[in-house]
Amino acid sequence: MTGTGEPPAGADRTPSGAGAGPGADGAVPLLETRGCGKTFGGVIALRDVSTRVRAGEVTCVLGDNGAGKSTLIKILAGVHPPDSGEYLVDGAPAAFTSPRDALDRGIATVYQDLAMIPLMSVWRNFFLGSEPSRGWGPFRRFDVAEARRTVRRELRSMGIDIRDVDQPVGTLSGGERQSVAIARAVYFGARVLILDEPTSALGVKQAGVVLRYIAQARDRGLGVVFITHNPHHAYPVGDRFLLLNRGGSMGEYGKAEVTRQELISLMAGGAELEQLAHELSREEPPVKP
Amino acid sequence: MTGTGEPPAGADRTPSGAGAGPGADGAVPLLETRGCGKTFGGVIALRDVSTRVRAGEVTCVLGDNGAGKSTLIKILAGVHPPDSGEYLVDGAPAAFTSPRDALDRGIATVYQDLAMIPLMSVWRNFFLGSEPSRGWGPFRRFDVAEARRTVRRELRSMGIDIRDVDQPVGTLSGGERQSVAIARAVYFGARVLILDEPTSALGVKQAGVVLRYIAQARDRGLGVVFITHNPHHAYPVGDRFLLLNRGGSMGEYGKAEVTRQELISLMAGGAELEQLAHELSREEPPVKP
Amino acid sequence: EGGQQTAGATTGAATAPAPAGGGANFAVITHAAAGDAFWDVVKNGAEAAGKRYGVSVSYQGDGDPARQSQLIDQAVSQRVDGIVVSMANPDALKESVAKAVTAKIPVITINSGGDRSKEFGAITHVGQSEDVAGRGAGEQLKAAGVRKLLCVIHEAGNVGLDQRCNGATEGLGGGVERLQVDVGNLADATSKITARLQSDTSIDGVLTLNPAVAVAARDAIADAGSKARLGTFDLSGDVVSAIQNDEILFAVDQQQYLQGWLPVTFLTLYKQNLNTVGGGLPVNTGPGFVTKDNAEQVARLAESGTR
Amino acid sequence: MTVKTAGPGADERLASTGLARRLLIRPELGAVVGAVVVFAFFAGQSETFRSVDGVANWLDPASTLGIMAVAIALLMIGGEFDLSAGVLTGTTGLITVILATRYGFSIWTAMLVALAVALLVGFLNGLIVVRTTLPSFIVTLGTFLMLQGINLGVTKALTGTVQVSGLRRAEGYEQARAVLAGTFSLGGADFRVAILWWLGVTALATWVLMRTRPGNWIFAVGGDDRAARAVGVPAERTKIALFMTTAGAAWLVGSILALRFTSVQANAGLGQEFVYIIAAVIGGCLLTGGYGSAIGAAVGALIFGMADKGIVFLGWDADWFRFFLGAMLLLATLANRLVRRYAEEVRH
Amino acid sequence: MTVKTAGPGADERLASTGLARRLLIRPELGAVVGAVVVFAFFAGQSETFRSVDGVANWLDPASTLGIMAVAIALLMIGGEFDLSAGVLTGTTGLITVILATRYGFSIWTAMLVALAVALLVGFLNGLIVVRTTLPSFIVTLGTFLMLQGINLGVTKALTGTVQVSGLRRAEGYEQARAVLAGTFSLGGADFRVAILWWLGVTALATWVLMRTRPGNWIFAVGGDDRAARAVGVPAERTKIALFMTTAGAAWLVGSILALRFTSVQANAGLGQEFVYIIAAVIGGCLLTGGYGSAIGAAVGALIFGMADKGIVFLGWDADWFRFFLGAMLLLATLANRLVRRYAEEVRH
Ligand SMILES: Nc1ncnc2c1ncn2[C@@H]1O[C@H](COP(=O)(O)OP(=O)(O)OP(=O)(O)O)[C@@H](O)[C@H]1O
Ligand SMILES: Nc1ncnc2c1ncn2[C@@H]1O[C@H](COP(=O)(O)OP(=O)(O)OP(=O)(O)O)[C@@H](O)[C@H]1O
Ligand SMILES: [Mg+2]
Ligand SMILES: [Mg+2]
Repeated sequence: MTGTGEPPAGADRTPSGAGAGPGADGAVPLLETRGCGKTFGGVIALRDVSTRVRAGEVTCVLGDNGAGKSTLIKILAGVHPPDSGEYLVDGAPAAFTSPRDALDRGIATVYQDLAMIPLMSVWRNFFLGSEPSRGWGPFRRFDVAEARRTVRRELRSMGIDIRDVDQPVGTLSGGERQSVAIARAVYFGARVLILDEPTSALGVKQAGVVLRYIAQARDRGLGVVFITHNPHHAYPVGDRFLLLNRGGSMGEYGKAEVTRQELISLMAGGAELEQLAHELSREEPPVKP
Repeated sequence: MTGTGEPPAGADRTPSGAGAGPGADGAVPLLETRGCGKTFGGVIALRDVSTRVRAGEVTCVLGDNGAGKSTLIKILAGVHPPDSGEYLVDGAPAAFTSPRDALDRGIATVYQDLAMIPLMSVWRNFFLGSEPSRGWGPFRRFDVAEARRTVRRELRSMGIDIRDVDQPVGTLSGGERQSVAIARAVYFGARVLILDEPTSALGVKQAGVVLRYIAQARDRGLGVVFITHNPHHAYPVGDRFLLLNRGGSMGEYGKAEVTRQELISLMAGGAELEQLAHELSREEPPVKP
Repeated sequence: EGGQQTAGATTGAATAPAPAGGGANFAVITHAAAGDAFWDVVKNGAEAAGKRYGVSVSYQGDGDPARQSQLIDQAVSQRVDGIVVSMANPDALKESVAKAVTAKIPVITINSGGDRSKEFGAITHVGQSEDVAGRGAGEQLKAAGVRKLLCVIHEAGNVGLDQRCNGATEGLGGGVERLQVDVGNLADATSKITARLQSDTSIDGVLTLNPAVAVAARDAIADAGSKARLGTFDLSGDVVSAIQNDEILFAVDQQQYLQGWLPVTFLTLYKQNLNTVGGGLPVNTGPGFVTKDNAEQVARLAESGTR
Repeated sequence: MTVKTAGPGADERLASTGLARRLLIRPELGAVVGAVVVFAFFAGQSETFRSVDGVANWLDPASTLGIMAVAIALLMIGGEFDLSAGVLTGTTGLITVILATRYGFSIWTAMLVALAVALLVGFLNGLIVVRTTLPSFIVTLGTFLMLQGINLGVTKALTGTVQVSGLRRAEGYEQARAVLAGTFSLGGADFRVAILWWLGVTALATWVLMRTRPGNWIFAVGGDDRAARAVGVPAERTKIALFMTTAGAAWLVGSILALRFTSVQANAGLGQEFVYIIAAVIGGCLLTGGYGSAIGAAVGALIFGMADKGIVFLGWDADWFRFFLGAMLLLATLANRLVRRYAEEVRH
Repeated sequence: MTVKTAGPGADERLASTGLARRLLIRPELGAVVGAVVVFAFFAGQSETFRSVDGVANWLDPASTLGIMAVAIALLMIGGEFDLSAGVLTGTTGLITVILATRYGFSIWTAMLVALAVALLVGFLNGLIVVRTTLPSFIVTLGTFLMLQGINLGVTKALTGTVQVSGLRRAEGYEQARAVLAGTFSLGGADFRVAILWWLGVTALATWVLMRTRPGNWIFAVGGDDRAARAVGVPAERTKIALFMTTAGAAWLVGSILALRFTSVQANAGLGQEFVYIIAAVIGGCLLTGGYGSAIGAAVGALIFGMADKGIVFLGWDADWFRFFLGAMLLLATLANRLVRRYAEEVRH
């Protein structure tokens, strides 16, 4: 399948046509990839993937480990330029040379592995790259008091009660660190919110908060890209499901086209898990129901 | 509650007494903490936690983000010495000065944040610290061929098909990296297996494999400590559930004492999640059942 | 780029109309790195002589005896027509010099190592050793009434500088203290000398071994309000004007320009005519002293890098 | 026992720590302790060392070193090195003196030209580092060697010697000297104005680092370059600006020294590049980047200056000078470390 | 389109890459390209440079530098620096010469004592680094300064000069010289045996690094010290052993030089410490640790040796020597980098 230069290839390829998904109203999609691919040396991480991110819609990217989800995300966020295929923002080819360009177009991202600067404090990390300023001319300065207040407020509203916003991020627990990254993206995400496994290290409560954030962002008209391995997280908020496998696309489904059970089994062996539960506990069936 | 020197404090504190849990047969527990605590500068990460890890049992440590789970794990694994309280291995006080000591006692650990050396290849990372050797005297050498073979086999049996075991770990996807760490611990874990959120970055299939590994290890008579935020992962394999909150213990439950639903709600608002699912999708109810 | 140009310039000198030298190739290899104020004058002398006689002179230097000996080896493999070498560490150079002599390349030693020169097979030696110069400086200071002297070493462990201080000790007859400073950081050198003068007020003389340090020492003496007399090795424009202003007593002048000029002259003569000057006896270039009496004449020459 | 949920009110997860302990965690305060130890050691043994005159004396070299150490500290926090900074002080001095004495420029114009050249060198250093992604250690080593050659080659070509002097006669000399290389009286001793420049540079650098956006970026690019870029930090611009700042500091120091000694040698500044790094590291900067402080670097320069001069004040054998200096530095950093270890616990 | 599941057989996720490309990814092969470029440059312009005599000539300094560069490379891969290594070559040489000439030791005993002292210094360096967790840059800087003072102070105290000589007369001299500082003929030119030692050390280091357990540990402690400890790597022992290895190499080089020149100056080896690091970095070692190769460091020493001597062979003006050296190093590392960039893509 040749990607470059072709008209939206995804349209006749995905089970749900381009205009058929929920929330699709014929408007220009916020983001669109056409046959995008990415190679690292001899490793083909992504091959010929086409998809669209629309305003007011949550696109879930699902797939096995190493399927290329993070690579796709990084193309969308301007970290990697695609090696082949086209990437369009608001219908026009985007030539992002750095994530700054993407941020300037209102695209905020939570990366899976490019997270935080461990030696910097929580509040410095939160505002990194978008520091609130006060004063004028050469006396413009980082508004530290405001920054601290904001961080504390945003984290608390995620259910994370940080002791000390001056603590270096490197000493936070895994989930606390991830929460800071999410709070930051949500705070700065203007038009598109890209979340790469945001809930992986989160507690049940915090994960719930993140899902609610995603729904709120969608309702405010943002386009959301959401990656997760947890079908219980993907199904409630997702509008469209892009499935990747070994670097290639396995199709895109609208919510109307799949049930939760189908989704789970599409995510490589969810049914297996049910059976597994049986298998695991067969020695000692739970005493109470 | 003073921890140090007291007889097993957990016994009269946890809803299930020390000897009441499943698999408890009066034998000396493999690992035991008595009122352990850990402080980092001004931060109290863990306070007065007592628990036991028995052979053939899976102890799940549950709790919110920042509750102190990883800190407890690191005490068990010999990374941190406890600041207060006692830590016993096979009933005798353990004075681990380094994780090496713990490894030598057959305790293998998957850490949440002390994972891999990014610039080193997969096979070098896998065998780091326990390299298979060949030859004698000054000609003893790292058996590279054997190492590569083993790594490829172990990873494939986890459902991870690595392209090239010479690839630096830093270029693997998040889940692939985690899989290498788990495969390593399972391969080297002789008596106790400690897993700190092993399934967080894993795909559905791989997570299932890990759960099966845990069950197998338990059946082989190993003691397993398992941390997760996913009640669907914790319930099927866990025998005992230690709940932490804000650095302190909230009690320990045997499987017989809780139902899945209770467990979910114990894990801070699982019920909420169900309600959340409703809330999130209220605008467009799934078309199919 | 730049490399080609400079290389061109050097070859230009070599291929200039050669009335006498006939395009011979001489290597001057000293124990000081390029840029050292003293040795730069030697270099100027050698190059001027080269131009004069129409021979090509390449100057190299390195303070590390091992690397200096490698430079000699290189000159030998390039089959130069003569080698000029300063032997601060004769033992270390013995083998390399022997190699040159075996290859029938005439060798002239300069500056230091005069006592071993003949033994190694050099055709002659030009200049005199550092301790002779040091002794002269010590005697001058003694004549000026100095009882306790501070000898400022600007490169720790350098043999030549150590010999100068040793000579000064002999000349003065005792009472010499040493101080280590870094020639790359004059502000630091100034305050170190000040510190020493402040904490030991019995010091009434300072001997520096480098003109830039001499200027620093002059400032330091003023800063510390000390009455110490100052002598130095080697010249610079600043040193000469300080001598004229009575701030510096004298500068030891080995006339090192000759240590560059003469050996090239001798080698040219040897090559054309098999002349050896003085039958192999050392040719002395100094010691001379620049004092207030002759400072004026020397000033202009020092500015242009020949004194 | 009942399951206890966390109460609202005060945070039970914080142990109470004294103010002193919390202050000591800051990187610069560790260095301050080192400085106090060194001062106490020498002041206890040498009266001149603790006299106003003595203080003026050892503050003098600390000031020029301190200006450079602060600039280098910013650069190191930003994750890069500059080995060419020492030689660049010589280059700028040579340019100023040669232009002012041989080509009739006024001091101020000559200094302006020197500044332009310095900034260009800094810009090129930065540009090469960010474009080629070669380690700055290697790139600035190249610049270091090349500048060294240029200093010597050009000076010799233009003047025939390896040392240019006579700045005293140049137009505007007295003015420029008063501003950059003069002295001021305090308590009966003459202090160098360079000390004020040092304080000024340190204060400015601290303000930039702690209270401005570029300061935040400096920590970020040094801490994790890729992560910083990913959140939109202009890493390339930040790094180039840091190299140019260092070059600007080198120009300042070069001018101060040239005005003070009115002559410059072609090998001036050689070997100082590591002294700057040493001062920054003593002051608590990490060699790997992302951590440190400007005040710390200034204090590091002070420690180095005191140890360096103190040994001379005590009149210890010059042959053993380096030995004492080494021992002193080791003890000062060790004191610093012990203090911080007492005050904090790092995750390990 | 139907959903396609991955077939068994060959891995469709791998693009085919040529053998050349795959070889070029190795750190040392990038450096080899740099070496070829530098060689071609000089050999094309100077006949002597490419003659057997010339080769023997520039291999000579490369060999001693190479031995040290390889040891330093191991240390740098292990995440540490040693600034005292250069001065330590002088210390060992001084001990050997002083003991053999002033105290009547045979050469071999004198060398053994020197080795013991060197290993002790290395051990102390390592011990202080791992115990205090101070950066090794600062610790070995302290040792560097202290050794410098000791070299000078002790030599002057024992012999009254800063230069000891006369090793030629010591017992066992001829033997020892033949083994360590002799020559062998090849193609009509005399090559130094140090070249063989260099090859031997490089081969040994490569074997240790690539094929033994300690090699794995070296990469690990340099890549991530905490993670390495967490999986049970004996990080402290590994680091101490690395410092001792460097000290051992310094002893070897110090002995080679002492036997060859039969005299040692008190400031011998000073300033070389950075040349070692430079050679290792040119050869592809990361300053931050965890990456590099022994062969690369050896080739880095070769590049440095060729550039250093090649400029002299071309007869370029000594005043500009540093300029050409700097330009040459920059070009060599750039060639290296371009080659590797062509061959690989790093995650960025
Ligand atoms: N070195 C340290 N310095 C300061 N605080 C620390 C350090 N290590 C951990 N903490 C704090 O201790 C608390 C417990 O951390 P821990 O990593 O044990 O949490 P956790 O239960 O594993 O959380 P998560 O589920 O998010 O992984 C956190 O609030 C963290 O900020
Ligand atoms: N810089 C790189 N160099 C080489 N291979 C790479 C690089 N980055 C990614 N890869 C490879 O590309 C493949 C896709 O990686 P990616 O991170 O996109 O997977 P993913 O779908 O996000 O997986 P996970 O669910 O485990 O996070 C992986 O097999 C990985 O090994
Ligand atoms: Mg991923
Ligand atoms: Mg954790």
